[in-house]
Amino acid sequence: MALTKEQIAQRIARELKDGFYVNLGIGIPTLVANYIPRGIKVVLQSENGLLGIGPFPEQGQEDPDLINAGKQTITTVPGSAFFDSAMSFGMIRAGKVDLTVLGAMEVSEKGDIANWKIPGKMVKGMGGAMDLVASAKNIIVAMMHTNPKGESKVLSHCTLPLTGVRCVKKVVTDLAVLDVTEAGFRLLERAPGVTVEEIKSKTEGKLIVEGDVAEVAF
Amino acid sequence: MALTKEQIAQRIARELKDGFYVNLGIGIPTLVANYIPRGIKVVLQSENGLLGIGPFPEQGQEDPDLINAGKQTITTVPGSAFFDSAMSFGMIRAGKVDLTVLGAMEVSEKGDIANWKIPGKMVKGMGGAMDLVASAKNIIVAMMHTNPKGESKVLSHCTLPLTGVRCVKKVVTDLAVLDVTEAGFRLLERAPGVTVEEIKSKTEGKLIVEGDVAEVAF
Amino acid sequence: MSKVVANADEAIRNIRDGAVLMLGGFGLCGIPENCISALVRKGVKDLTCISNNAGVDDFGIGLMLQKKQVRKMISSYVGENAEFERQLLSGELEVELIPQGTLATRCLAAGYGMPAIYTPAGAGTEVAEGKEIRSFSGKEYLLEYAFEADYAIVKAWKGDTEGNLIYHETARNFNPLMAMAGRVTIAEVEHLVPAGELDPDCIHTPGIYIHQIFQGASYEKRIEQRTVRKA
Amino acid sequence: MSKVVANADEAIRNIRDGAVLMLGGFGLCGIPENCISALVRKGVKDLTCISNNAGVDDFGIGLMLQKKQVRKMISSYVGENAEFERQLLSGELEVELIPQGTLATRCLAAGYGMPAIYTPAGAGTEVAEGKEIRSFSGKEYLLEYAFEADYAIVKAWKGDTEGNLIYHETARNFNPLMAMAGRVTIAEVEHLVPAGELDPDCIHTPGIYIHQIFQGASYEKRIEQRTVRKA
Repeated sequence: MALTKEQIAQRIARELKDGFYVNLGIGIPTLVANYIPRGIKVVLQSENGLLGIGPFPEQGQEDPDLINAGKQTITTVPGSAFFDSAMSFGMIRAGKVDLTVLGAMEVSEKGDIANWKIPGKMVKGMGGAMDLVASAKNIIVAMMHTNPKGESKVLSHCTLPLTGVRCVKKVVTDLAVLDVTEAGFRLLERAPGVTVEEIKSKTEGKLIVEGDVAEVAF
Repeated sequence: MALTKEQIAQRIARELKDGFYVNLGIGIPTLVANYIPRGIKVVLQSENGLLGIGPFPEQGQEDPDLINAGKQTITTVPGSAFFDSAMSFGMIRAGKVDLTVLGAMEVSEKGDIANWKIPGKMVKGMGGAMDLVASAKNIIVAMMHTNPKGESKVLSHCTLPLTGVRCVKKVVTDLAVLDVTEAGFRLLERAPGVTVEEIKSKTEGKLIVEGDVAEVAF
Repeated sequence: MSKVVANADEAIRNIRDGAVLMLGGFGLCGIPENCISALVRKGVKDLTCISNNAGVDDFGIGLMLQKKQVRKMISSYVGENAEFERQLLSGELEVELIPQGTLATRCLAAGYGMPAIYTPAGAGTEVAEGKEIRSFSGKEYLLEYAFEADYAIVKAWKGDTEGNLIYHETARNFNPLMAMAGRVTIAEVEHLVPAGELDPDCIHTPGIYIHQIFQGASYEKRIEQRTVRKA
Repeated sequence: MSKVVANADEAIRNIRDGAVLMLGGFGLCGIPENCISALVRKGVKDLTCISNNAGVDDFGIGLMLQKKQVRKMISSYVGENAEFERQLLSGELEVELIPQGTLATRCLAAGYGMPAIYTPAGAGTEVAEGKEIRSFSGKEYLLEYAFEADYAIVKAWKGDTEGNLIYHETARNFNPLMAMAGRVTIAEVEHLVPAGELDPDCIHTPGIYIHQIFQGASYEKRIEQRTVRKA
């Protein structure tokens, strides 16, 4: 059984450590906030100028001045702070954000990432993604292992225009948990019931399999 | 009669225009604040992080958290704002401060200024002077025309280590008001009773005298 | 010399065709609504707009796009705007896409008198093409130049008659940066108060950066993605 | 994982001989008094101190100079300190003088992840010697590098348990810049409050930059140049 989007988020949430400052991208990454392990404290950064994102507001409590980077209405937690966009990307560039979770269209075995542009399609822009991938010290990509056509998104080289080079540290897909190493993608865990063979067949980039590969346990 | 320090300040104050943001250095420049012409409004900047310097506090009202760049206790005026040192020099570099008034040891006919270091003496540092002279769009120097030995401080070339190059626009001394032009120092006004000949004899740099030179009137 | 003007129309009266404008806001959050309406009324054309986003079809900069007042957008993200897409594909509109942090820092550079800054954003990507690249400690950075804008138009929560500004929550975003970066900066505020009423320790934009200020007639503050908790 | 520590001694316990420290403050205004006292008690030596000034003989960094704990000062102005002058002339102490705006901006660069910045300060003077010079629009600028400091030690007025800081009046000065620039940043505050008590719109230094925080036992806040109005 491939992991659901919720399960991908849940698996990524296990990478969080107490005291981490974390930036979660739009899509699956946003769901990670729902699975922060008990007993640890994590502060969520929104690159439009907030540390301390809280849950979505209750109906009727939406505040137009308070949104996340996906333009969704949000709330804050006690101890939050607002700042401008230069300081926001300043703290990202300076490596103060411990972990960034992003979606991607393609990831290469060198850790390159492509997630902003498809030639021939209307290009909406990179937003803050290029700043995040160029600066974050620890980047985890959350995505499907293949595209809707069934083609691998886990590649030897990205075919789409790059967002950043040699920056992705880990990839969590619906099929597998992969470390990006000097030698290629190292298979850490597989989705329950998904075989190593299936992962191999759907991974175009170099896949390193050592010993038994455990299933992701929930 | 040579101008007193108070009169130098009073003369410089006439250069102020309504709405100006002004940075006043330590010494004679500080006195300029006492002569702001009626009917115009000027906001004083302190490079340690304040716009809107007020008068010195009344006895017993000194606030250790509220000082000017000379470390003197001060007050604020209504509408003041505090900020950090990067923004303070940022607004100076960006040309947002309309006028800077500084003391100097030497000024050259090219507009170079030396006011921070005397070889052989303990060097205390340039503080913010190099930033101010490199950035301010309009710099007026307030100083004595000669040093205590009677030597001219209004020179063809500075002999002391420079603080900045080609930056001074006007010099007001105890003897004269001088514009710094492409061709040299142009004598604009002379202190009451001081002859053009005396100013010439005490000006080592090129002095341009055109027509009658009026006395500074008070 | 007062910085206070009566309304948006008076504030933008000197803006001419072909001007380079910066407009604060992120999405529809913290955008200078009143000035945008006034620019639409004035009909000034051929504008270059530096703004993180381009509004939606019927709000924000989208209103200026509808009237074909914009020649070029400089933004980090321009999604969710059908008229924008139409003009872009037809060649009526030019777009320059810039990483969001680079956009912010090029404003900061202008406001702080730094001619250019180094950022790693875009190194190794097509954003780096034609740009000066330099390594510091083994990492590649791009040289990015300070913006030059004729006008910055920003929106704050509170302002005083000296031009001091305080923003509210994430409506701050690019506003304080653009406020510093315009040759002339126009601020519209929800609440304009006399000098002395704002806490000088809490000013986000000191008045020295602001040339004209007015209290906006009204604020719609439209929400782009209304999202609520599951009951 | 709490950032709150009991006192100055605990906050500075990991600082070793030879460390590079940044210390906030302008003159004696906004200096981390409690941490300086603790550093004197600890007797840590061979320090490089990046601080706008060097205190006076019997207060501020002057106390560390008395104990010969400082090997090098990086400052913009070091006047009014006889022991400082003695050590400098005897060669015991090294001094690097930097324009004040350059000092501030090199801190900002570190906090904002910019490896270097361009500033016109010092162009054409001996400060430019050995530095890379570059012209932008016909004006000369020096390339100045971001500081690298092991610890930044700052003093704020109020802080919360998340490390968020608010400074008071001109005691702000270099503190927020250095707070961003240390590999580890220690903040001492006059008032430490629970998270949620500070207005999130009024935070000067977000807690992400702060690693340890404590409420100082007492503050002398000495005045260097007491100046009053003529009666």
